[in-house]
Amino acid sequence: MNKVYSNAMDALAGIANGSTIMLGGFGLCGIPENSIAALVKMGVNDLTCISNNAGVDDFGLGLLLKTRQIRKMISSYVGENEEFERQLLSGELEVDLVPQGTLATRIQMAGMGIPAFYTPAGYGTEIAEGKEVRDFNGKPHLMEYALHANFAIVKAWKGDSMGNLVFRKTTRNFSTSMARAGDITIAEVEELVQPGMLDPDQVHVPGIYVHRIFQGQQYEKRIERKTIKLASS
Amino acid sequence: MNKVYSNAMDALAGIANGSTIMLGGFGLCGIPENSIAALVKMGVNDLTCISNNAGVDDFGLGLLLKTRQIRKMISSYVGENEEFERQLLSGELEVDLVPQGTLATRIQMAGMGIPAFYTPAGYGTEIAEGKEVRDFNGKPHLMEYALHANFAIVKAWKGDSMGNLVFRKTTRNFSTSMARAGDITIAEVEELVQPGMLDPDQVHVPGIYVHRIFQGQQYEKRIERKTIKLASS
Amino acid sequence: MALDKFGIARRIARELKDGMYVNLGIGIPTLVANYIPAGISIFLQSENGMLGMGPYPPEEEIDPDLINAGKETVTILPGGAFFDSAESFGMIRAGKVDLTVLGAMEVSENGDIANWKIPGKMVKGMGGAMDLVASARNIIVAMMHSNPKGESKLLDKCSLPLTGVGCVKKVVTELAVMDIEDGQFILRERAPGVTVEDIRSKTSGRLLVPGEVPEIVF
Amino acid sequence: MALDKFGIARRIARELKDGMYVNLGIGIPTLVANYIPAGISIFLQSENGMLGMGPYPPEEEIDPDLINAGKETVTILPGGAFFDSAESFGMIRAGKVDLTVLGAMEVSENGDIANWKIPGKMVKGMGGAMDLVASARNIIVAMMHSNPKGESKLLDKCSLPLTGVGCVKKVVTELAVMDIEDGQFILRERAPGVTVEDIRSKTSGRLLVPGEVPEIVF
Repeated sequence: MNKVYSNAMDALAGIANGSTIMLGGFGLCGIPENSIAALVKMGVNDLTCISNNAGVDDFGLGLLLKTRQIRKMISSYVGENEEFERQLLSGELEVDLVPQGTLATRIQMAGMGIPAFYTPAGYGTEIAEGKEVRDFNGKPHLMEYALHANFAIVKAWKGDSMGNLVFRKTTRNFSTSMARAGDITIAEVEELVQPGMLDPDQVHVPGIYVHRIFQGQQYEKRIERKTIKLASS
Repeated sequence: MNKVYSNAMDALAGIANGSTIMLGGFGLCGIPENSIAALVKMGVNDLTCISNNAGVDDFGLGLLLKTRQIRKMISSYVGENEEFERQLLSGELEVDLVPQGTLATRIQMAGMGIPAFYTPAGYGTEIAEGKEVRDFNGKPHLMEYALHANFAIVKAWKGDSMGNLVFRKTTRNFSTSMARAGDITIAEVEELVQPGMLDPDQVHVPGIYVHRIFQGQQYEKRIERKTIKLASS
Repeated sequence: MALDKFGIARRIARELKDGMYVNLGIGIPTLVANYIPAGISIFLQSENGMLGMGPYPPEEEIDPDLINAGKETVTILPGGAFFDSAESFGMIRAGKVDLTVLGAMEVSENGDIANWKIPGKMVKGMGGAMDLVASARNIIVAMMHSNPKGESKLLDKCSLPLTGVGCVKKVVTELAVMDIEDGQFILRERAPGVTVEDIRSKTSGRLLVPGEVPEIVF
Repeated sequence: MALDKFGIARRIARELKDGMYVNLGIGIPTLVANYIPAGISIFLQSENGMLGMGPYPPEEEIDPDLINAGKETVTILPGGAFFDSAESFGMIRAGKVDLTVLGAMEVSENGDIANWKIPGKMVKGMGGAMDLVASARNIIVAMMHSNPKGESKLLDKCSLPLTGVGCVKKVVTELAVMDIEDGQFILRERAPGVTVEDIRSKTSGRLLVPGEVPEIVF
């Protein structure tokens, strides 16, 4: 049983035109840089991408927008990106906006086998249209469904050859839930280690959820909004 | 703002006759030993205890059964314990048996503000009686409700004065979910440390969920079934 | 004299109490962190997965793996913790966050809020706003009293698509501090030198003025 | 000659494939771990919160913080991971566990299973059994063909309260290996020296015998 792949192209085998793919990251933080580059190289298109954001013009999912490989985005906040806006207005790109907590939880539920649940988010708004409304403890809730994907692609800090993953700081974001929700989950890691080198008490994603893993290269980790404390402040 | 208490009696203040209490642990593994001893000392009764198991005759929740402080148990597996059986048969004790995964998830959902969800566990069994049945992807599911408690009492390995908790090995069990589900959550820890001494990437329960914390004493950590590898095997 | 954005933030900071867990939205709400009263500790929650958010880092400590929900590089304080988005919104939904401060385009007299979409304009999305307003135990809106066209943003009914219904408890603008109770704005405090009439003339929704309304004094 | 409990476990171990994640119930199923075929790796899941469960520890390595779902002291193998019960049943419910082996009091020809309650007797509870049988992708039951009274445990319909419906895919007893398909037991293998007639006479539910039925050879 081998989960280890030598590079992104090999690890992403099977992703095809029309695939639904979850991609971890919040803004540009914790995005699977190597896999996105490989998707561009593979040229697969008509993709449905589930990701909280859509990158910027020349980085992150923006790269796949530029090449028009994405047909539909399922996100909570998009459009830091002119190409995105152009494709949306021209009708080339479809966007399904989901409240961020509902998006995170729908993905989480997919990974725990819960097909549907109730949340108060979005009640009384246009998000509620067509959804079942039900009161619990006197408060109206919407029924929301688990969100699955053919492939989940995440980027972790460290991983071992069993597929166990460890994340660093705010890079966990959607990635840990997505890793559990993919029919096939592909992880790229900054450092691939041997079994036994990760503390079993401190694994963020147990290997059972991860089907393929590879060590990524040359992480740029671009910063979207560099904010610093001035010496005087 | 101070969450740190000097001992179990102080930390458990407010628990009263009739309170509903969640207690972490699986069998005797990871149970809040100091708090259970304090509950015996406090003499509060008519308690509803939510805990996966009910201890053994002279340890764990068995101690509270012996003193007849428990009116109702909500558990998945009980009765390693003669006193328990006697009280159950005599009608002194009420027991609500819940499938273990449903129990864990109902508690988890309480801690994440989801009032109800669907699970396939128990469909077609007597557990399904009176419950809403609904098909998802052609498979029948039961609607289950979040399970809350007035107090959640858990035992962690390490904790800091902000209430952040870290667990060791299989002691996490129900405790991490219960810690999130209590109206008031009380944590006893083997070692209480200063803020900054726990790695923020490796906190199992963030302090926001924990209202009171104290360093426990003299952990016995009794073993329920000691099994060893023989030198020959 | 009307408050500036710093004044609004400073006034809101008075609502903070020792030990509170607080989520601050982008814009004016973020500034609240600069005015935390002396002697109290506040834990800032950032919905991308952090408790105990600290100030911006010095240049040499910038870490691209450590950002806030506004995608800004930040730091974490001792005793903070990282977690994932599902957990983050779990704690929000479960009411563990004591106070949420956020901006708005419109607020109505029954506490409805609109802050994510303007029909006809490019819609970027609601991000975490709908989850926050649906579940936060206490929501304070920080905003200007009027929009750039001079129209009141405190209305009987929101005209823009809603973010949430009946959830806003308090509004602080450059002119006034108002609670929302029983389907009306209740004027609690005036900005220095601003009259009740000024406020009334710029408030479209029902405004209750309960006797004397003190000026905000810093 | 009928198999003993070790033989049943050994036969079931042949169903294991490289890389499988497997949950073994208490009793005979636990013994399966002793017969994992050479050259393949199996990850044992224990529903109290562990992947990569290892063998019992030597006396000096016993750790009360490290037990399995049977409350026995165990070890963890390199590459294993600990997690909480909610996560554990999440992975079970999501079908991430490839194979579940458990004991039963009764199994019916349509795959129903009863293994948690005998009316009139003290009920200890279902533990994780209902969750496991409702969600496991593949369930093998390891049990004796008859109960202590000599009555068949392979029935047209279970008489005891059910644990789950239509979920068992395969049953291995001391006499036979049977698949469950289309509402019947299908005889796949016989224990050494046991005849088809022996098996038929001890099986109450519908039993299909598809031509030649090979003996189990170890």
